Amino acid sequence: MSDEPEEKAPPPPRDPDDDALRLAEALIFSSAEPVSPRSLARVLPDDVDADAVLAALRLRYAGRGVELVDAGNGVMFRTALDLAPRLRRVIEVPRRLPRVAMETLAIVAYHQPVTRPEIEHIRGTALSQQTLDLLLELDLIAPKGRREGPGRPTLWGTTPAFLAHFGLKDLRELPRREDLLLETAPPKPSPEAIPADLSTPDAPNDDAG
Amino acid sequence: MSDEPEEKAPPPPRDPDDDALRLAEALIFSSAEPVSPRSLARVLPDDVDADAVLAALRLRYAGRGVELVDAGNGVMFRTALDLAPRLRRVIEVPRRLPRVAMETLAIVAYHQPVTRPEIEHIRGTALSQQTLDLLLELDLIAPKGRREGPGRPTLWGTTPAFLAHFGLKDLRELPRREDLLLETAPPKPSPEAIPADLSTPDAPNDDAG
Amino acid sequence: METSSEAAENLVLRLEGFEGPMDLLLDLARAQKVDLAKISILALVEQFLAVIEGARRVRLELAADWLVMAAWLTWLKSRLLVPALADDLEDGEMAAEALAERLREMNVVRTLAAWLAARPVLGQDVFARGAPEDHAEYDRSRILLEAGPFVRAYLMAIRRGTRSTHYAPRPPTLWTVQDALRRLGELVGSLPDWMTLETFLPGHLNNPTERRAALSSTLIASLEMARGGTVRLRQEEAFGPILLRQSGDDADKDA
Repeated sequence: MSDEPEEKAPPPPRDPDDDALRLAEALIFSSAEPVSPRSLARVLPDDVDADAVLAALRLRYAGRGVELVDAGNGVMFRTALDLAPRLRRVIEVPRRLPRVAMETLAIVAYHQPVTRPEIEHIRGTALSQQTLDLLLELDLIAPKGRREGPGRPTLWGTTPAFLAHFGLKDLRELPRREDLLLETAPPKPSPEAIPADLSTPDAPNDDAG
Repeated sequence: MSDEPEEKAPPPPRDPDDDALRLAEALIFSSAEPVSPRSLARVLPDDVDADAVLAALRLRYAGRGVELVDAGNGVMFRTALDLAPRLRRVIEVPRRLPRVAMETLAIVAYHQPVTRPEIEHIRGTALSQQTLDLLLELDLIAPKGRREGPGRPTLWGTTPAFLAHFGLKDLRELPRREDLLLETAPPKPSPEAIPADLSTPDAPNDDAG
Repeated sequence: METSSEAAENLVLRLEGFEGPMDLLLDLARAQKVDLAKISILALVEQFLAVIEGARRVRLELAADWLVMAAWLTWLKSRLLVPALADDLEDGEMAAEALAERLREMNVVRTLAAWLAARPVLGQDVFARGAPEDHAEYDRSRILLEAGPFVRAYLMAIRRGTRSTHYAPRPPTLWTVQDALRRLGELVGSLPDWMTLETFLPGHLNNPTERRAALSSTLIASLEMARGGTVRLRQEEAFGPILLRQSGDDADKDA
């Protein structure tokens, strides 16, 4: 294995050599967060194609204890899924997100940008401070400006960390709402979509405020 | 790959197989602390020797972008030494001078050579050694001999580095005092006489650190 | 349905894994397996209340939510079962439909939540680098010097300097009685004859105000000394010059 990059003339994109692989490996391995193609390209020699390097690296790590996966707008190394039960024996694992938090997250994911009253309306119950704190602390949701209108409520959306957390490349990888609606076998002819405002003015449970 | 340790009779230590290597790789990768052979042994099947696994893993990563190195009484992954400089990204975060230092520097620039008591007199307050040290350390001011007289106080002046900061060739390129202090006559500066952009004597010191 | 005994720690009621009014309602509505608009709201409410009664350990805010839901259901029931007016019936149907929609939406949300939870979750099922290395090097050595702040700083320093002298207590330029007493004491012995008060004023007074103040101080001082017998005073006529001399042996007393 040569440590030195070839310092010659050739300008056509090279096949990733070992040096490029080592560099990419080192950069991605040393980061706990996804590494964007841009950061990768910055450390690679100009004539090396970052995608080719990633493909080669992915192959090299396939089936290993640590694998290269897509996450958000980049790639990261993660331990292989099948090792989880044994790793959990020694790695301290935080508790899974409570159901309330998961549901809130799901609502934000589908309806973003969304206000707190809207979240509460959909779940039919108040959003607890605890849940909000938890999601914020884990950097799964973040404020995304304010809605123009009375009170200018804060809008919430998911973060890049949300994608990495669930191993998603993109929000479009989420199942389509329409498919889920069909799946749940509506009790009545299904409306096109749930209106944003299901106002039932007299309903005493309009506790969204 | 079997998740369960073999619960049979034959206890002679096996050679580390790929499963053990994967597990060790994943554990060391995901651990925040160096992993000792003992803690590795806790997740390995009983008949697998942790030291042998580590030796095999070290070999597997030799010459790669990431290497297994000793740390404390365990091992950890670390970027290969030859790659670290190439991954290094220097991020410049220039500091602003604290307000006091800026004022002192300005006085030295306009009144040099000047003694410390004179600076204090002009600023109307005492000058801390800390401020003087900071300017000296940054090579913005330097001693320029001593004034002949009682106590022979040190005279201070600006340095070439000071000029370089402002991209000046010469002290004469500094804005003229007369252009700053339009009413050079005695005290009572009338704010109207100062160009709008300079006349904020009481404004919050936005140039402070 | 059962309440989990381990719920004590976080006071979450677990009904076969469900929590909260919408979940519960969803579950109940499902159990009915019919269109919500057509199901017996009464039966739904009764099941609902039974669940609440059965739940010994309900988090307070959860119970409050449920109460609200129960109230709504009761209202729904009343509208559907006792339609006094056609409008009311319509209201009731609309409310039932709105409820059905919310339940559907909730079901979507729960399905997505389950879908997310089933994915390999970072930090739970798969793990990232535990000891990341930071290759960034922060260079804070450089100093940001800008002409604007530099010039502003100078002006500010100069202003503050002049302002502080402006506010400094002024040196007392007024000739005090103490001063006059001292001066008279020094001079009186050396003067042989009557002298006007003005003679005893200090020489450096050029401002009329200061001069008048010094004169009155000297007058007071001279009166004080006359009372003590050190000097004698004399004035020939009203508003005339006041004369002063050391008290001597000759006893012309016409002060």
